[in-house]
Amino acid sequence: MAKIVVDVMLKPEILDPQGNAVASALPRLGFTFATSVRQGKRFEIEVAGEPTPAQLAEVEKAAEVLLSNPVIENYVVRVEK
Amino acid sequence: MAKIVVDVMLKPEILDPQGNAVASALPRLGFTFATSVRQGKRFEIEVAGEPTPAQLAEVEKAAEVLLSNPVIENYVVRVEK
Amino acid sequence: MRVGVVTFPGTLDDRDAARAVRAGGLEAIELWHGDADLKNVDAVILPGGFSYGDYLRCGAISRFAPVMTSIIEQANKGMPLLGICNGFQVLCESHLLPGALTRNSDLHFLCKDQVISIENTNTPWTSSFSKGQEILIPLKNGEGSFQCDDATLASLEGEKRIIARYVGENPNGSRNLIAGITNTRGNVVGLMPHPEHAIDTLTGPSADGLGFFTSILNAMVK
Amino acid sequence: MSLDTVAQAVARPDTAQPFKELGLKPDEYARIKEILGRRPTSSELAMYSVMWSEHCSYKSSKVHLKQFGEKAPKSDALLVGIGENAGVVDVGQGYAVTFKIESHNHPSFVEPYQGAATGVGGIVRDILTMGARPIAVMDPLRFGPADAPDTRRVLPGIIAGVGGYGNCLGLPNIGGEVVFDETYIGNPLVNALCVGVMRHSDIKLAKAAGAGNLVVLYGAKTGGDGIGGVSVLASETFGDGGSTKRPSVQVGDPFVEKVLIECSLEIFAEDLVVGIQDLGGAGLSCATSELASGGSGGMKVQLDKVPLRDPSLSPEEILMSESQERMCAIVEPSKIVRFIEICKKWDVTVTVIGEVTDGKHLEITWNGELIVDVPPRTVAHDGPVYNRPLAQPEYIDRVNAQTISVPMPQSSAEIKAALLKLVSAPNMADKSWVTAQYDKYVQGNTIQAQPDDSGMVRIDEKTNLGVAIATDANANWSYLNPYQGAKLALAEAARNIATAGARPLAVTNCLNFGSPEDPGVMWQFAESVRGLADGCLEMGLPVTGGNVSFYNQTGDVAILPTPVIGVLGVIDDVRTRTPMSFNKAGLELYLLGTTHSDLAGSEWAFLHGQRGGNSPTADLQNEMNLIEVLLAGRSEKIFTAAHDLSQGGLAMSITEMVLRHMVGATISLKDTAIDLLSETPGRVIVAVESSQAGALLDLCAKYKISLSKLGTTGGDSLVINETTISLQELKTAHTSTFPKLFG
Ligand SMILES: Nc1ncnc2c1ncn2[C@@H]1O[C@H](COP(=O)(O)OP(=O)(O)O)[C@@H](O)[C@H]1O
Ligand SMILES: [Mg+2]
Repeated sequence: MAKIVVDVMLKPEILDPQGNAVASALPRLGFTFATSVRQGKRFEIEVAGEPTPAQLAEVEKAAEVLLSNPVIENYVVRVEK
Repeated sequence: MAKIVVDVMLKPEILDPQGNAVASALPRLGFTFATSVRQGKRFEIEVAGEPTPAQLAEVEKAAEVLLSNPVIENYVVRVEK
Repeated sequence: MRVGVVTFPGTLDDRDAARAVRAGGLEAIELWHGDADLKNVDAVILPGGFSYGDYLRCGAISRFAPVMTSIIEQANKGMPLLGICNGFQVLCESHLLPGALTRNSDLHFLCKDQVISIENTNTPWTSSFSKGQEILIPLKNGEGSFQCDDATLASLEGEKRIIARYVGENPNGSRNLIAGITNTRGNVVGLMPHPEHAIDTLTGPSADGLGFFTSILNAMVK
Repeated sequence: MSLDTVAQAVARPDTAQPFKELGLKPDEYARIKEILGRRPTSSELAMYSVMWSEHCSYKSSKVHLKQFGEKAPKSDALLVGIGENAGVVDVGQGYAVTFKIESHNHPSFVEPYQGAATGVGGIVRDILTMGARPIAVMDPLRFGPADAPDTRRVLPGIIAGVGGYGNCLGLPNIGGEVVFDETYIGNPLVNALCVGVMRHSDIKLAKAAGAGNLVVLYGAKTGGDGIGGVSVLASETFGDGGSTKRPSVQVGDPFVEKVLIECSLEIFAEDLVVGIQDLGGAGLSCATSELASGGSGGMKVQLDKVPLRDPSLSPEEILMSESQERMCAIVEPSKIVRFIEICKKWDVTVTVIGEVTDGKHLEITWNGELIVDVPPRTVAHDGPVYNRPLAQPEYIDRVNAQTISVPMPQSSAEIKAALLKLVSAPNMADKSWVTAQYDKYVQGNTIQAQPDDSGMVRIDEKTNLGVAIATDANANWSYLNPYQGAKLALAEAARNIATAGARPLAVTNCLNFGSPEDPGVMWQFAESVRGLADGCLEMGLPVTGGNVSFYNQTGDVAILPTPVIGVLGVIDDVRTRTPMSFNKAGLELYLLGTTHSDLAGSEWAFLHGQRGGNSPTADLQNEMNLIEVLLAGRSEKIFTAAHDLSQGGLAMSITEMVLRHMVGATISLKDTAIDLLSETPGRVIVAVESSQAGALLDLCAKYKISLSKLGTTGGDSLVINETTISLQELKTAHTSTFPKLFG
């Protein structure tokens, strides 16, 4: 059994109200480390056995058509060790 | 400038309606690779310069008190290369 | 008798909660999130809405507002505190109440008239009801599904801290049909549906919600 | 990297400019040069191109829309008419109400959630800009066939977007429409209406008066949203790769808008602004040029002061950015400190970007260099006006000549089957799946919302004064006869207000059509406007504003002409409204109005793939008489319930009535099929106590409205002559369609 992770983030040029809300909440709590915060989604997908290249290609496709909205989001697929 | 990533996922025992919805949508679209799907959040935090251990400790604290809700969620902090 | 109604940025049902407080025969006092002064109120309501846009998690950011520090302090001393909808979420995020409110199981915002049964009439917010009484009030939220671990659920059940349950089909996936709970002391109540929107039949599905506000009046007169 | 300044425009008059790429015609470009006496700078070109676009200048529609002014009926209620952000009407007791519809069709096709969300956001700002507190929204929507794959992509996102934004603002959604038709595939219509209330004395206008007053930008920071076309200019100015990628869609932040509303209302309450304008289409180009034209014309703006979300934006892009949740106010210097204090309280970004001058030009600088120097009226109001060719399309005669042949149910089994088919059809089915995603309770003043004939909100808790609004469009009728279609939609919206007992007062509209470059479409448009203007004149209702959306077509196929008409009415005491249905047995049911064989454009014909014949002819005098009956019936407490007949005819209306409180009815009809399925306008079902039957008779006689007894209420079925259908079966048929399609 393996875990494939798909990270979906808003494209950099797209307004991210959630990330902004976090960015402005942090300093109010005394956390000053962030110069910017973006918030996205993380999908953890479990597959049976070691993921094959064909399977990864399928995941890529699913990430494009279902897990992300290509109009406003980018995605990255990777296998988690 | 460096990027710190905080991944926040629902604890395994907590119901994840979003992940479930994805898991049941996938086969309808012909994707059969997943045995389970969980959906969580990903925060990308930009900090100025290389993150110091002290800074990372601060991020850990922010992840615990703000970015996640320990009642239902777990988090992982890491520096993205 | 003064009941404070808190406004956070993004709070929506504050005017409605104040109206309901007045309908219950009490004085409503506006409290501002950025002001730690509770203006000598005898009880506080955290109303519904989308405080801070409900970004991150509902109630997560509001919990840190200056007014919350004072409210938490007073609540720990026994002041009656009611969180409705977003207010319930704030109470859970503040750890005044256990558990958490998560996305509705069908992932949609849901606005409907909901029957709930009142299970615990020993709180200052529910004393006007009779045990097991079924009332009809609006439910409206996107994240109203009450979740907690099994141990917490067992103690909520065992200590009779579930103050209201949904009747009929589970509208949002809440564990054990939980619509509202209270803390161990019984002064802090969180409720997902909206009694303040059921104070007359002109604007609400019933006047059943009034009971929460007459309860607090009784509690204070005592 | 070179900045195109006015000095450069003078020094290098022959620089080639990409006016075509920006959508300007050669003669339009020539006119700009003539106005300025030189070539425009790239920033000026950006402003003219966007302000002279169809969307902002109404260049194809202006010559027709004039009729709303020319034919305007005398009305004492109109406080602010067409030309401002939204019209304002007097509803009595010192209250003024403002309302308007706008479209966000194309963006909602590209990105359903954000397109619909920002559509709601935009119209709410228009209402706020008038000085009013927004109190409710509505959303007339059109989609492709319910089972089309693209509808499954688009519809859930649009519904979630309308709800997501409106719910977060705390605005109850009190009505709307969901209609499906083939022609809306690829062209879904997202029209959004907002209504707001204020005291007469609080009305605000978009004008920059008083030299020395400050130009203040507040709200969200400016990003590169929605500047598609102008990137041409940016890349010319900066060279390829110089500017980052610009987003193709705007993303809304309802939380920022909610805060902006509360902040603005606090600013208005302290009377801190001279003039105000929201930033919508064409962003700062529109706001600065409109504000300046509203005053004497003089204004200086330092564009480099605009707070940016994306620091790589060029001045041209900043001028055109359609970033959401921004407002521009004109503030006297003595009031700016307090203005900024209130913004700080609400954590709203605020920046003084310029000042009003006693000159005649709008001058914009970038780091001290003059990049725009124009007479603002030429940008905002003197855009091109087209008298586009129009011609009755060939289809009209052809479809009008068709006779409709649809099954006419006779036997009990046929009648039952027909009824179940009708009430479960996507256009007719229960819309709770949609409306349950909208908050209808917030603000605590909602008296009526879906599924009532109109939305109704209380505006004064002490006196119980209220307003009611309905929106309607019957595109099938407009297709057969756009002139009649517009009148009929007006009549229907007015009737929907009156059934509850509110008096119709004013009209707004959103005219959704195909390409104005198609003479047939232009004819449909012209006929619709003529019909609406004539109808409003006859009914004595002023048009207070509206919106035109052209180019809703895929290839050569235009959408059905869809003029969405909104009517606002007033009711002196919302407690005495007439409800839409009955919850007790033993009442008598009557039909007001006469039924003819009107199946052309009906839902029954649509369900059988037929769209031919002649639309009904609107009889507005009769409609007005009917309205008087409805108003008197309410005030004289004759009615227990009243419900209007429209799409789906009597079959649909009686079904909606019996399902509302699950109290059945027994009715007898003579010409059963026609009586059930015909969609003759001007009809209403009323329920009365038997003791009131005489009064009803007298009332109808007085206003010459024909009346026929349908039957009585009670039981747990709907009985039509010999046909009995249990309410449970009817309900299941009516309510399961949407969950099945989209659940
Ligand atoms: N179909 C119409 N009927 C009447 N008035 C219209 C119509 N379309 C636009 N208008 C009016 O023209 C003016 C400009 O419209 P619009 O550009 O939509 O306003 P805004 O700049 O506030 O978005 C407004 O006063 C609007 O009410
Ligand atoms: Mg406007």
